[in-house]
Parts: sequence; C-alpha cells; structure tokens
Amino acid sequence: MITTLIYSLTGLILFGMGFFTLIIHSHPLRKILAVNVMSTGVFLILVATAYIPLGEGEIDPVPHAMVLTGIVVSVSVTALALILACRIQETSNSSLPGRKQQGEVPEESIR
Amino acid sequence: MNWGQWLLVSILLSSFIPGIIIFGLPEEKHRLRTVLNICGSIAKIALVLIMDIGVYFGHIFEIRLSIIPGVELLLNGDPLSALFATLSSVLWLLTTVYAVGYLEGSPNRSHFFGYFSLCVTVTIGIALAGNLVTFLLFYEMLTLTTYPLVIHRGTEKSQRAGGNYLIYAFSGGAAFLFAVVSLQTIVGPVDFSAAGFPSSFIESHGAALILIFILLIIGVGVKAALVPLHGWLPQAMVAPAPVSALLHAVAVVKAGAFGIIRIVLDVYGPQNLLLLGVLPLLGGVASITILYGSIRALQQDDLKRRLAFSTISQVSYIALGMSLADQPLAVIGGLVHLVHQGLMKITLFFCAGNLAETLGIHRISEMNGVARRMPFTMAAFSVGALGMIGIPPTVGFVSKWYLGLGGLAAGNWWVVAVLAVSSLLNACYFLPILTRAWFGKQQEPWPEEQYIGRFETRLMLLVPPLITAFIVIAAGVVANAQVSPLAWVRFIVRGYTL
Amino acid sequence: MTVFQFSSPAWMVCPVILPLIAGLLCFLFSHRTFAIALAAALTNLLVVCLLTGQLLVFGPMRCHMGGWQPPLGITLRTDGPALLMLLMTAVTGLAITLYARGYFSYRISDPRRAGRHQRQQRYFWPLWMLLLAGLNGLFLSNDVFNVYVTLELIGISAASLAALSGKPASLLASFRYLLVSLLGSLTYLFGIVFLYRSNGVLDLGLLQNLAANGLGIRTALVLMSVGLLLKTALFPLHFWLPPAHANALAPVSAILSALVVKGSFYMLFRFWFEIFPSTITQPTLNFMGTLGAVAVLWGAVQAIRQHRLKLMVAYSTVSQLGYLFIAFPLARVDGGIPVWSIVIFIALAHACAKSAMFMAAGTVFLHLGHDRIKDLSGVRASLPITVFAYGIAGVSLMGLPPSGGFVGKWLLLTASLGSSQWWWALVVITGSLLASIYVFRVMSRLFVIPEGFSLKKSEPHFRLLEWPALALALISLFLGLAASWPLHILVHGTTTLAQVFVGGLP
Amino acid sequence: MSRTGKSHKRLDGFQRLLLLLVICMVMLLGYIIWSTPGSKPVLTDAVAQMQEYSGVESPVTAVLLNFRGYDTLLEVMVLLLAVIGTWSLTEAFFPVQGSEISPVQMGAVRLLAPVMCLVAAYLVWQGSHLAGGAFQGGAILGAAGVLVLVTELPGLRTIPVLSLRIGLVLGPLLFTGTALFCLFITGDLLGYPKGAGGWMILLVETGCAVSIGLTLALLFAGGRPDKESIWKNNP
Repeated sequence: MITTLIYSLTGLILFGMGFFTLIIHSHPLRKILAVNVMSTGVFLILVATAYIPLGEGEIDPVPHAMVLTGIVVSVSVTALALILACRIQETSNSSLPGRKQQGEVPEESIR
Repeated sequence: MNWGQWLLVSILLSSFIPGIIIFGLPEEKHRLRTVLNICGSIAKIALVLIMDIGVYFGHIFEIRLSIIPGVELLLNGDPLSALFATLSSVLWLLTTVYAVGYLEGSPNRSHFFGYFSLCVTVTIGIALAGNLVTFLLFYEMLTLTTYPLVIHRGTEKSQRAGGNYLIYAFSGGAAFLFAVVSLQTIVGPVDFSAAGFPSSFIESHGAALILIFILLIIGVGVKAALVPLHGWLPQAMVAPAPVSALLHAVAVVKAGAFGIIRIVLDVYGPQNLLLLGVLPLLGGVASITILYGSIRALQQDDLKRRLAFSTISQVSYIALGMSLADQPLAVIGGLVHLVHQGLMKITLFFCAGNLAETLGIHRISEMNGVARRMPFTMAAFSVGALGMIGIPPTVGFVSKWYLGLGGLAAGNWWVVAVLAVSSLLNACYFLPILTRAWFGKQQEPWPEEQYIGRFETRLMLLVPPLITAFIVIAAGVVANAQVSPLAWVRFIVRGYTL
Repeated sequence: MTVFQFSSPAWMVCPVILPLIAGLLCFLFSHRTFAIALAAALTNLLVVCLLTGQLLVFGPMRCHMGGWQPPLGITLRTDGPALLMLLMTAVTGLAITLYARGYFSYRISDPRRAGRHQRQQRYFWPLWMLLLAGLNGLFLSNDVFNVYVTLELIGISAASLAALSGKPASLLASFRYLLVSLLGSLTYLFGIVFLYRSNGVLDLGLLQNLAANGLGIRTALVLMSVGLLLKTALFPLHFWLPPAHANALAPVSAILSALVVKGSFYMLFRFWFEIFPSTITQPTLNFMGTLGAVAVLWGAVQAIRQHRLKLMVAYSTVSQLGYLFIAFPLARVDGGIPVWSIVIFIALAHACAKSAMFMAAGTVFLHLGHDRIKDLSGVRASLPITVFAYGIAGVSLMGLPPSGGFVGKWLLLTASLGSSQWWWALVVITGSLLASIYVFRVMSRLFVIPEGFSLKKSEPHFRLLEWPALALALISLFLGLAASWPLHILVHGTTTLAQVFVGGLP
Repeated sequence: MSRTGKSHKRLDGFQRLLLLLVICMVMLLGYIIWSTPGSKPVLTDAVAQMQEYSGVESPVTAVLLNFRGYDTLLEVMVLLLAVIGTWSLTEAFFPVQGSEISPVQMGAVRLLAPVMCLVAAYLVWQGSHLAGGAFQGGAILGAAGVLVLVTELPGLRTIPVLSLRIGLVLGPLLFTGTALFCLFITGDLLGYPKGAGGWMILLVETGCAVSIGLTLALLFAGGRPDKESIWKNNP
C-alpha cells in the first residue's frame, strides 16, 4: 500500500513540476520536455493503481495496457512537436543554416 | 392540402420563383426578366383577388407547419391579411413597371430585381402570417431582403445608410424576439385571433405583459419609424426611387404599421389593452411622431428627405388609430390609412423619382416651374400632396375624417387637435412645393436633363404615378361604395367585437 | 451473412473502419487519393443513414468489440445524440471533401507553387481521413479510455492539418494547438486514473449505473472536464483557437471549426448530463453558463475588431461555442426544454454554417489573394454563389429565422425565460446582435460593386469551391424548418438517463 | 549554455503565484489519492476468467490485442499519424556527417543491429505468455533503425519510398484486415475465431512490430524522404 502511495505521489509531483514548467517557459523544447515529464507522472500513477488491492503478486493488466497506449501516444506527439519546433525555427529564421543548432529557437517565438 | 392551402403557397411562390430565376439570369436578358417580373406580379394579383373573394365569403385559408413544440409556422388568410396582401401586390405591379423603366441601362439589374421579388414575397408573408412566430420570421427576412436594395448604389454613403438601417432593424428584431418568447412563456403560443389572449393572465402577469407590449411595439416601431426609432428612414433615401417607394409605401414601413395593428387587435386584443392601460402610451408616441415628422419635413430642402419625414408622420396615423382601439371608427380610420397612405406616398415617390431621373431635380429649390415641363407628373404629385393634407375628395380626407370621429367618440379632444395641427403642417410643407412647381418661373436650366422624347418622360415612368393618383381620387370618391378600401376595412372591423 | 443484415449492430464499426482504411490507402498511394477519400466519405454517409434507420426501427444499439461484454471489452453504441453528431460529421465531411478537391486543384493549377500545393494535397487526404475516423470513433465510443485514444487521434491529425500550410504563423499556431491538445488529453487521462481507482471500470454504461458520488469520482470529473474544456476552447481557455483556425488552409479551417471542437464538447456534455448527472451541482452549471456568456460576448467583440476575414470567422467560433455552454444552467428547468435538443441544435447549425463560412472565406482568399476585410469590395460580381453562401451562413450564425441557429436560440430563450433566468436571454440576444454586426461588416463589402469595377470571369475550378459551401449553408438554413426531424431522432434513441432530459417532447 | 542562466533568475509575481497554485493542486490531489483507497478493480477478475479464451497467456497482451484490441488498433493509427504529420511538415534530414562516424561506431552498429533484430523478434514471440509484444519489439527495432541511420550503412537508406510506405502501413493494414476478417467470420470486429486467436495475434503483432520499428526510425529521421529514397542528397 505504502509503495503504491509513494509511486503515486512521485507521479503527482512530476505532473506538477511539468505543468509549472510548461506554463512559465516559452522555449519550445522546454515545453515539449515539460509535457513529457507530465505524462511520465500520469503514467506512474496509472501503473501504481494496477498494484493496489491485490497484494498476492497478481496485477491488474488493464492499466498496463493503458499506460502502453499512453506511452505510444506520447512518443508520437513528442516526435511531431519536436519536428514542428524545428520547422518553426527554420521558417522564422531562415538565415540559420539547416537544423544543426536545434536548441536555438528564438525565445520570443512562442508564448 | 386543399385548394386554399395551395392558394396561399402559390401566392408566395408567384414572386419567389421569378426572384430565384432572375438571380440565375445573365445580366443581358432584359426582356425575359421583365416578362418574368410582370407575369409574376399579375399572377400574384389574380391569386390575391381570388383569396379576397374567398375571405369575403368566409372560406378559411390556413397552413400550419410545426417546427418544434411551441414554434409553428402558420399562414392564414383573414380579412386583415387580405387587405395588406392586396395593397402590396397591386402596388408591387406598379412599382415593378416603374422600376423597369427607372433602371433601364443601369448595371446589376438581375441582382436588383431578384431581391425586389424576394422582398415582395416576404411582405406578402408578413401579410399572411397567422401567429407571432411566423410574423417574426418574415419580419426579419424583410430586413435581409431590403438591405441589398438599400445599398444597391454601392456608394460609401449608401453603405453607411445600409449599416444604420441594419442596426436599427436588427435591434428592433431582437426586442421583438425577446418579447415574443416572453409572451409565449406566459400565455403559450398565440395565434392571431380577434379575441387576443385570455384576460385571466392580466391579473397574474400584468407588469410583465405591459413590458412585453412595450417591447413588441419597439420591435415593430423601428420599421414603422416611430420617434425616436425613425433614424434610419431619412438616410435610406440614398436608395433608388423604386426602392424608396417600396420601403415607404409597400414593404418596410407598412410592415411595421401592420405589426402594430396585429399586436393591438389580434395579439393583445383591445379589451386586454384597456385593462392594462397602455393604449394612451401608444397614442402619445404616435402623436409625437406625427408632429415631429411634420416639423422636420418643413426644414428639408431635399425632396426625397421631405417625403421621408412626411412618411414618418403619416404612418403614425395608423398607430394613432390603433391607440383608440376600443373605438370602431378610429380603428377604421387607422386601418384604411394603411391603404390610403400607401397609395398617396407611392405616387409622391414615383413623381420624385421622375423628376430626379428625367431632369436631375433633387431639391425643392430647383423645382421652379417644373410643372410646365412635366405636367402629368406634377399633376399626379399634386393629387398625392393634396391627399396627404387631407383635402376632399381624396382618400386622405377619408382616413382623417374617421380618425377624428373616433377621437371625438372617445372623448379625446387632443386627437382632433393633433390631426388639425398635422394637417396644417402638411399643408405648410406641401403647398409651397406645388406653388413653386405650378406658378414658379424657371430661372436656371434643369440640373441634368436626360430624357427628351415624345412624352415628358419614359412611358413606364409616367404611367404608374398616373394610375396611383387616379386611385387616390377614385377611392376617395367611391369610398362608400360596395368595393372600396373603406368598405373592406368596415368588413374587417365587423369581425372584431369592439 | 448476419453481418450484412439490416439489424446487425456490426454496421457501427463502418464509420470508423472505412475512413481508417481510406486513410491508409491514401497514404500508400499517391494517385487517386481523392477518389478514395470521396468513396470513403460517401460510404460513410450511407452507413450513417443506415444506422439512423436502424435507430428509428430498433432504438439504441450496442456493438461489443471482439464480442467481449463490458467491463472487459470496449463497446460502441448508437443513440440519438451520437447519431446526430455522426450525421453532422458525415454531411459536413462530404462537403468538405469536395471543397478540398476544388481548393487543391485550383491551387495546383497555379504553376508557381504547384509542387508545394501538390504535397499539401498529398498529405491532406490521409490526415483528414484519419481525423474523420477519430471523430466517428469518438461519437460512437462508450468507453472512457477509448475516448482518450480517439481524442488523441483527433488531436494529432488536427494539429498536423493545421500546420499543413507551412507558413510560419500556422506552424506556430499549430505547435501551440498540439501542446494544448496534449495537455488536454493528459488531464483527461489523469481523470481516468481517478475514475479507474474508484470504480475499476471503464465502460460508460457501467459508470452511469454506479451511483457514485465519492471524492474520487468528483476529482475525476473535474480533471476530465478541464481537459475537455481546454480542447473545446471555452472562454478563458480559447487562446489557441483563433490563430490555429485562421491560419490553416481553408478546408482545414472548416474541419477544425465545424467538427473538431464539437468532438470534445460532445464528450463533456455526455459526462455531465448523461453519465454523472447527479454529481454536478447547479452552481457548477451556473459557472459554466457564465463562462459561456462571457465567451459569447467577448468572442463577438473580438470578431468585430478583426481586420482579416478568417480571423473574424475564427473568433466567431469562440463566440458561438459559448452558446453551447449557456444551455448548461438551463438543463434542470422543470418540465422545460430538453437540454439535449438545445445543444444538439446549436451544434448542428453551427457546424454547417461555420464550415460554409470558412469555405466561402477560403474561396474569397483564393480569388483575391488576401482576406483583408476592407478590400473585399466587388467579390459578388465574380463569386455570386460564394457570397450568397456566406450570407446564408451568416443568417444562421445571427440566429435569424428560419435557420437552424434560430431554432437553437429560440430553445435557449424559451428555457431561460421559462425559468425566469432572463439574463441568459439577454446575453443570447446581445450575442446575436453582435453577430449581425460582424457578419454584415463583411457582407456590406462583399455586396458592393464599386463603380468602374470590371467583372473578372470566374474560373471553372470555382465550381467545386462554391457549391459545397452553398449546399452546407442551405442545410443550415433549412435545418430550422425541418427541426422536428433531428428531434425525432433524438427522442427515439437516448439511453435511459438522457431520456430524463429529453422527456416532455411528443 | 547561456540560455540556462535564465532559469536561475528569481521568479516574478505571476510565477510565484503559479508555483503556489501548482503546489496546492499537487497537495490536494495527493490528499485525494491518499484518502481514497482504490477499490478492487472489477476488471482483474474478468480478465482472469476470460484469459483462456483469449488465445494468449500473458494478461497484458490479452488485454491489448484481444479484449481491448480496438484501442490498440486506433493507437497504431496514432503512431502512423505521427509519421504522416512529420512527413507533411518537412524533409528528412540526416543528422550526422559521414566523416564524423568513427570506425568503432560502425563496427558496433554492424554487430548490434542484427542482434537487436533478433531480440525484437524474440520479444514479439514471447509476448504471448510473458511481458513483451509488438510495442516492445517495435521499440527495439526502432532503436536498431536509428543506429543504422546514424552510420553510413546502406540499410534503410536505399529502401525506395514506396517500400517504406508499405512497411509503415503494413502493421495497421494487417491489423485492420484481421479485424475485418474476424468481423466476417464471427460477426464481431476483432472477435478472433475459436482457437485461431493465438496465431492471429502473433501475426498482427509481427506486422505491427515491423511498422512500429520503421515508424520510430523514420520519426528520428525527422521528415519525409526524398523522391527516390531517404537522405540521398544531404549536405
């Protein structure tokens, strides 16, 4: 029980941290990372619920399946968001050659 | 569907279908368009006459279409709607003829005539509406169909006027909608009927019903141009003359006045209104409008603007008549003025359009001696103007006579006073025009003389005002005959227990 | 085979599976993608009509995926509201498909940027088809987690579509849209966690039967609602919508404004009024109504202030979405108007009118090369049908009779005045007046043909651009006259609890 | 580096308020989690009962591909959607210059890639009774793909675009096809016929693993391939 609680609370804190970062930072990469941290938090809580009342080593498979789905979704969105961020940087500042400096998206570009 | 329902539908379709076809016609097909228009309007007159006869012999015309519970479209042919429908369809035919002549050679005519037809369809819809929801439907559609006509010229000025018109009209529509929904939540769906709603509601919801009545009157008052809701009307004069004629005599202003009649006689019913005690309010607003319109008309030099303020003043006679709803004579006066004012005002606007189109005259100060150049037009104009003043044997006299009798019967001396003052004012702003035109001496050349031909102007421009002027006199002379506007109005009033 | 019988519930999977396959095929092949998409959209419409017939004959139906009953498996079900939303999607979707064809072929005919436009078209079709599948899946779904997956499907495809034009503004807007949508679905997923912790089931039907009022359920509901509201763009959370909708390609704007926001709203509505009606308190509903009222007024004022046509239409979406929420506090009026019908009506009318309006705006944009409102004069001369469509759609947005928007507003007014909550009625009326201002501000430009204006003959390509818009606009207009029809469907098939709200209709 | 300096700045008023709100929210939710003990999931028993009919032994796989297979079907589409989305945005970009690749890296990848493929295949196969399955296998495959991409090995880069597309669509199409096949046979979408569940799931998983692996690798590539194949004309 206490293990589950620890996992859940950790997940919760991750969610909160992610949310805070998402709002205050304007940099796209940070935003993407923040959302990722948030989703990790949610997944953690979800996995923790799988474990709750049984205690006989038996687990509930449904949350696992849900987390797996969630992870896949998160991967897809992260990939899309990253590439979108790169495109924004390319188009907003076409003098920069190529995509080498991936972190160098102008800060004021997204708010 | 029985034949009566088919008749109602085909009355609407007789102008709707030509309108839709005209939208699709290429610009160059003038003849086809004109033929469609004229055929449509003749067919409409024939159909409306059939309906009139049916109504006279007591046939019930009715179509219902339930949309959602509480919202029902109801087309209904009763004597009152027959009156307005007949007026609109007859005047539409004349206006169409006039418009064909007036717009010869100008661009975007498909557009114009398309909306023109739709506009008349909607007006007839207002006439035939059998309950408040249907009335609201056509009332809002009237705004939409007349707007393109108002801004037809496309100038900056006309756009501004159009925008103003919309703001007034939609605000009025909003007040009307609010009131209709409120009324329905209190008394349930109301069909137009001679009795109005049961008077038991007055005890329980008196204040709300008064408020709703005021809102309803504001809603229709915007189109009827009651002061202080009249601001759009003089501005809308930028539209072409046939449109002005349509707006003032047939469609918009009349729709507002007709709405007042419906609300007073059919929605609330005179008895309920007496119990609520709101009729003097209406009477006061109407009197103020009558006097204000006349005084403002005095100050105008622009002919069309003077006519516009005159309209504001004259239409309120109808409201004045309705404010004495318990007096049959006053009601007769108000109702018959619906027809009479339309005939007179359309004559005046036709003539003003002729002056502008033929000689480029827009101002009264340019009219010196114009009667010698255009005697027929000015003769028609004079008939209309004398009618407005109320000189017998024109129709204007008939309406004022009945209104005055009604006022006396009610013991309201101020009604007579208002009528007298307003007639005086009418004379003050119309007679100078007539003297200028007939006895003045032309000092400078006409501003823009465009037409020189066998007649004083194009035949299609000349015939409609002559016909309406003839009716103005004829309907006054034969007012007591079996078939006349007055006779029909008496027939209507017989249906109410006043 | 039993699958093909009229009574088979298996028809329900078609609206999801068919666009899905079409999407895959569109991605796989580079030719005839339009034909594939059109076939899918047409079949979709046919199947939805069939489902409607089914509903009218047999009432609400369920289809268990894989044959597994809940709580184990996922269930799809049809009922009145779901079917109306499906019908809305199918009809609007078909029109948008045709319009998109016209749009892209017109743009490709311009040789300067043909390559880029060809590419846009290439990816538009698979994205659109998958979005359609997601929407249909959402409307049919009866499982909390499945809703999450469909929401993601919708969110990602919508964001990709919004970015399709490739302009910096649209990329930025779409990035924000993607993040917001992800944030929304994460919050929703968080809610699912609480729901699952408390009840251990995911099926909506089962959740509905649990008379659960615990803290866990409430938290779950709050989280899920916040997530869905974010996606629906209710007033303070609407910041992402206007740029995303306005900067996208015209068919995409139509899709986003007409359909995508409705998906999350529909789910929100289901949760509040069908699944957990007893958990919601009246103050909460009043709060939502207030937000909706502010959205109506604020969105309309913003729309009036815009200088670009598409931005104006996008802000009008913010405003119109507010009406949906004004229905919330009126839901519990005794013996009053069924709240389902109000909401469904407004949603249907808005979907048709708004997509027509965006299509018209897109056509105008293509024709002129810009959409600055002050320079729109004379468009009527070359695009009469488009202007007409714009006008009719505007009539519906303003809520003038006899449009569907009018019926929706009428229902709102009746409900609010019937329960003596006249302030909602005032908001509705003021919103309509403001709407008339922003609609006619553009209309007056479009209508005017300035003097000396030379008529440009419209290209043949415009036919596919103009008629779908007009068709949708006319549908939104006649929706008002045929209002008893959707109500009939609605009454015929609602699940038990929803019937409480629909009760009182003949 | 200069950017990181920004995070050391003191928080302004709005940010502090937000921090406070977030902390409150976290504490509130923490309290709720703490105070509402989870109920016994109804589903665990249901899964356990129906396990034997599912055709696989691992409960997670049973849920993923049988009981809630419809979810997974849509989820596979989400992945594909990400690829379509990125392809619509931009062209692929090869992140590492050829000259920078060290021989050690080359050698390692040469050795690793086949092994990873093997592991992936094993994961997919064992998914029926232990932890593992299409997503795990696909992830390993994707990693292998990424490794191949960052070296100059010909592997992925010479594959023509059409084949890439086919590879991407393979899994989803196979899944949908199976679902429809089941619909025609048993009348239920994804209702596997009795006894056939096991191998059908394996088939779907294999297809999906390939597609998922390819998807991940192509997402890494960051855009659509060039006309003929990926990354031919890179700087």
